Amino acid sequence: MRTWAKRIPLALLLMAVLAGCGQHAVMLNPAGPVGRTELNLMVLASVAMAIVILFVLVLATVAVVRFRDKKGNRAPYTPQVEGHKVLEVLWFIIPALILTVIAVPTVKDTFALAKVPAKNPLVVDVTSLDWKWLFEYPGQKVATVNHLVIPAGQPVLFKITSDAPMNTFWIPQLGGMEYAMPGRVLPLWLESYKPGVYWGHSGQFSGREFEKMFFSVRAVTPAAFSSWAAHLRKTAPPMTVADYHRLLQFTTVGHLSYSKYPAFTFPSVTHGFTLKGGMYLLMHNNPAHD
Amino acid sequence: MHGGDEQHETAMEPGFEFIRPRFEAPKFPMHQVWGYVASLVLTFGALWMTVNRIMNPSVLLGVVLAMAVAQAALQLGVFMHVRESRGPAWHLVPLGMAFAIGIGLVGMSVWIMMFKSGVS
Amino acid sequence: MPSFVPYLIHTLFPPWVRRPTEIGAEIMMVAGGAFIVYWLLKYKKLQWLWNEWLTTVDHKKIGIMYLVAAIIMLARGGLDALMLRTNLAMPTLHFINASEYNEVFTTHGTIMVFFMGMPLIFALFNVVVPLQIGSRDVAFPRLNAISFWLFAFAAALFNLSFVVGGSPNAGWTAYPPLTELAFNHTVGENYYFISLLMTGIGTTITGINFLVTILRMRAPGMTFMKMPLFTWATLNTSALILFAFPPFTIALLESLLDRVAGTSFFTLSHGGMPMMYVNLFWLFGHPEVYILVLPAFGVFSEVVATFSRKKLFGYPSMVLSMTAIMVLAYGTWVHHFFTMGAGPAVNVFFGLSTMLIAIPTGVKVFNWILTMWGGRLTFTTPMLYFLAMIPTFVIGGATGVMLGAVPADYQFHNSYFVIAHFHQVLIGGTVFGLLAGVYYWWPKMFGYKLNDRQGKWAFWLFAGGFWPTFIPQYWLGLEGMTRRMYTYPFGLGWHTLNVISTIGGFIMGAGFLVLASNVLYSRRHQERDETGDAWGNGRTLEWSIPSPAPEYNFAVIPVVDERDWWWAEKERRQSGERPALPRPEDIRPIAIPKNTPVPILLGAAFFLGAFGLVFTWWYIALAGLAGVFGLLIYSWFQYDHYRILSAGEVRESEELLGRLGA
Amino acid sequence: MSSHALDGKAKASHQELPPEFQDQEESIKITGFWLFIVTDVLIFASLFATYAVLVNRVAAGPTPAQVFQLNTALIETLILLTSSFTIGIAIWAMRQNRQRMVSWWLALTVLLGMAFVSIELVEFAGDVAVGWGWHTSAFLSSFFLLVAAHGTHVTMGIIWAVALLFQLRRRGLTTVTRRKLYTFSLYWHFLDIMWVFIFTVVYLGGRLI
Repeated sequence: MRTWAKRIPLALLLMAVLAGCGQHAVMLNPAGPVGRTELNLMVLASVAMAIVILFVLVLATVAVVRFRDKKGNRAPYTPQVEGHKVLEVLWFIIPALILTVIAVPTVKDTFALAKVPAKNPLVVDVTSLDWKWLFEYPGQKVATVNHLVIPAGQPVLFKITSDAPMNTFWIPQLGGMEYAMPGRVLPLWLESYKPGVYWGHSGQFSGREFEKMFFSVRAVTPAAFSSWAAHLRKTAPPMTVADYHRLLQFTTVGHLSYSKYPAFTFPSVTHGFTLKGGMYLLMHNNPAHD
Repeated sequence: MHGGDEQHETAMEPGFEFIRPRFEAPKFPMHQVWGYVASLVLTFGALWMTVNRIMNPSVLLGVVLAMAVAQAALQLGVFMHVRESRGPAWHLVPLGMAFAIGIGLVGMSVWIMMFKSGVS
Repeated sequence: MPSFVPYLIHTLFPPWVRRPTEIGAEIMMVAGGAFIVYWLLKYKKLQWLWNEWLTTVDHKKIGIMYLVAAIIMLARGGLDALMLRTNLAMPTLHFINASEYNEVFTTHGTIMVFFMGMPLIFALFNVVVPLQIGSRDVAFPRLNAISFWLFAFAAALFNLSFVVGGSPNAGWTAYPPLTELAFNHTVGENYYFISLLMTGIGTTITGINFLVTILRMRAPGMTFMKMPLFTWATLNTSALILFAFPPFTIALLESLLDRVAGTSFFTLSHGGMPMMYVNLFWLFGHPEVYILVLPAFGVFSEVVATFSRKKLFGYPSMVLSMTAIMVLAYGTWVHHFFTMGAGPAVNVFFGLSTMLIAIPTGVKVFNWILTMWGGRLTFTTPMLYFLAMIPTFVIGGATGVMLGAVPADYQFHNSYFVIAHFHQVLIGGTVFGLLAGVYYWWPKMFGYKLNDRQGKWAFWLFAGGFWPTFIPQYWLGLEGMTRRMYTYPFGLGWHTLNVISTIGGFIMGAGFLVLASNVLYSRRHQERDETGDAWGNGRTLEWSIPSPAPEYNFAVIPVVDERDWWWAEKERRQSGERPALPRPEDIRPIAIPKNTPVPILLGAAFFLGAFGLVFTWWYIALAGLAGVFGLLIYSWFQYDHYRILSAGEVRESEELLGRLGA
Repeated sequence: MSSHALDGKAKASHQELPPEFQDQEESIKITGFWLFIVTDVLIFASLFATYAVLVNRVAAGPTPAQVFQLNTALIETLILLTSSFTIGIAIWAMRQNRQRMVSWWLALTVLLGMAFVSIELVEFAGDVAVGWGWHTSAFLSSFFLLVAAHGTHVTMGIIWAVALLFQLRRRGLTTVTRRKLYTFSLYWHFLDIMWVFIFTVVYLGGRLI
């Protein structure tokens, strides 16, 4: 499966490029392993589905052409035919087989993508606000708004929450999205193969200026990343509580950078409701919620 | 009926014997008395087990829930004349589905939302 | 001027609704209302309107009222769609601004699902089902009227939001906490929750009504496996309504309480959990998709058999697959929020159940095609809609399977790929199906066919505009365009496809105009159908009675002994095996439900209370509630709901219709 | 009769059915009422789901153990169980055509229902008085909505039963009043079932989690 599954996206890509919009079809040009896995599954599913569609359309066309109510139509007319046992059972079995072809890799990939393939991935705490993205780097102690810098060639774990209505955190060229929800911290890992520049956006409508939820993503070499963080720590201003409250307001802003940030701005417990009474701790320290 | 002509009833269809109607009209409401006593026993039993915590709480929760289901079945069967109908007791089918979907709804909702971080 | 007047004006018409579009709409509404009142008074139609329509409990008339409402709402929702498409035609084109855009896409979705799709299926249920099962009316005729008026007043309330107080603007899914007071302080979301609660009550009652009708009121001899497939579709749809609307009601109620009563189910603060809303919403929302599409499946099954002049292929497997869809529909809702972190186990479970549902759907498509096989096809307008459905619905369904592949859905979620998918299913499946049904049963409702030539024009425009509108949107999804953006920047390469999509949208709009003009034209110029079997090839019971059906439907209720009873009966009558017409002595007195003003008054009282609740004017809300209770108790003490048509009257009427044997 | 072709046995047995089932139309209304109960089952299921998901989200408010008093809940349960029994007897009396007996047992049911609602209101008032209203936390919101939804149903039932008492006085045991009594009894037993689940999940469950 591996080898041919790799060739089909290439063929598709070629078609897309020929069509003239290939460079924009970000989903078909994944720049990281997550997006690649997802694309492979998409291609597999579309090929399987294309077979079904083609079969149905050919069958329907033949039926329509052959059995028109026209004078002199010699095709058989059998008004009393009620069905065909074997065919009817086949209708159930064949789609089930085709779906199995999609289902097996779906299960495998779903479980595979749920694990970060690294012991200590770089962690970025993502908070969606009205209408801006706040990125905090707990390891580097720096924070940015609306622009994200990540090291290329290694998995990055995003921990995503929201201090405003829901959004989804999405960098289409690196891989799929995950919701940013208040009161919950959801994980998502992505990786960029090589240094590069991408864009991200939100997929969940969040109010008037939702369209401004674009953010830029820059993947750089790990060395460049370290020096970027170090540079930020030296030159950028620190984020104060007042700064955070300004970010909470219903505004849009450009790119911002901070050399540190108050710890309470991201919830400390990363999982929610469990049966055993593991209660979710509210963001008690957060004045916005009192 | 109101003078119309449609006092008809579709016949029992094959495959639907399980919803054949049944009526009972005893001279003394013995059913009801026993049902009442049984529901009291179930209620106090569940209460006693909970107050004394006779076993592991999460198992016990399952046990008292099962007792509640038993009591619901008791009420349905004894008090609610659940098998009574003119013609096949059609309502049994959606009623059964409703309890199944209802339990699924509660259970699945808890299952869907009890997650911890999906990434280790 | 009393001091409360400026306050009232400011509350009802706050600054954010004082926009040219809305002021224009207000003027048009006032002018339109004045014209209708003038027309009614001039031609002394008020009495007629009240007696014949507003107080009726006749299922056929209620069906027609649903149809009229649905077509008006289709125009409104379609206009919304064109406004959205215009705004997206070019990057940074500010035809309407962000706030207006948000209101328009919200009302577009809500109206199309709840105030266009639902009434259109109820129109067909009402008109067709009692006739198909050989019944005099639905099980609860007065409740049926109550359902209609709850829907009608809810639709009025929802549309009122556009001119009074501001429309909802959080999408038709209305995810909290965006709908919470802290983030959405206009009354728009109140309108959304309250009008949907109202119409939801009506819908639930309709579901109960048709379920009981089909379970208990079939003609003698009509066993389950002899029921027409549209009736089967109605049975399954009603069951879906029965189980799907309660969670929705609770989701709406809890959201509403968060806004008006200070609870915190889904709020940002106090431990509220927005995801629970999403969960409850899609518990309803996914079955809702099947609620909309199953009736269309039923229509297609009738249409394809009629116009192929052949028995439906694989009736038992059609029934089985439809029932399977009904049951499976409850097990797939999480695929609407795979990306909410429920974990791989949950996602895999719901991903597989989603794929599973494609199997019975595929079975239906194959059976339809094989119904044509060995038939003699005539390409009437309903048949054309059926044929157009095959490619659209199959591609839409196939992309649905792709969305069920969990990791792929992480990319597709909320992108234009999803938009294209569900429009392809909902237009290519539901709307095509319901339009086919409207054309197909139009002679049964009104006694004449819609003009076929104009019908075909409308079809080619509508179905032809459909492809350029939605196929580019798949590619837009692959290019990363997400839904509900009021505009988009240059440089992402999205503009070419958006232009194509917009042009397609306008072609579809033109198709709707032809359809509307066809309705007006046919009323005048189409010839009456005297046979009752307008298409000549009718197979089921409804074609055995005159068009439009008399108020008692069947002079004599037939004993059904065949699946396609009327088809078989026609042959038997031709061969002389059966008498062609009922004998006078077979006709017995018939009980007809009386007209009643209670349903419309109940709807009005609900409307009053709901309006008070929208603005949290508790006294008005309580007044409405008191009205509702008063009417319920009043009607509960009423006993005499039926009038008797004597056998003589029925005979006379049948004689007039030329339907009485010697 | 258009039904001569049908199952003769089923036909004959209609004569032996209780009056509310002998009448085709009234029996259809009973089927309809069962389906209403089906929707109500799912209404309560949704409320239970909300409660189960939100029970631990107490924010700065009280925990379940702090709020619930098992004694009150037990008394409420006993009252409701007894009323379920009394309405059962009323239906039995109805089948025996004993109208006065029906009225008395129905009246007793109403009184028990009123006692239940009063106790519940006192309980609610006590919670609100100490500041535990439904705006305090998601947990309390879901608790109050679930229990109040049941209480509202009981209140509706009381109004319904009182109206039924009037109709019984005026019209006696007719096919229609029998059907109304029968559907009322279904409603009332159903409320009892829902309360059993509330007692188990909320009150007993509150001791266990």
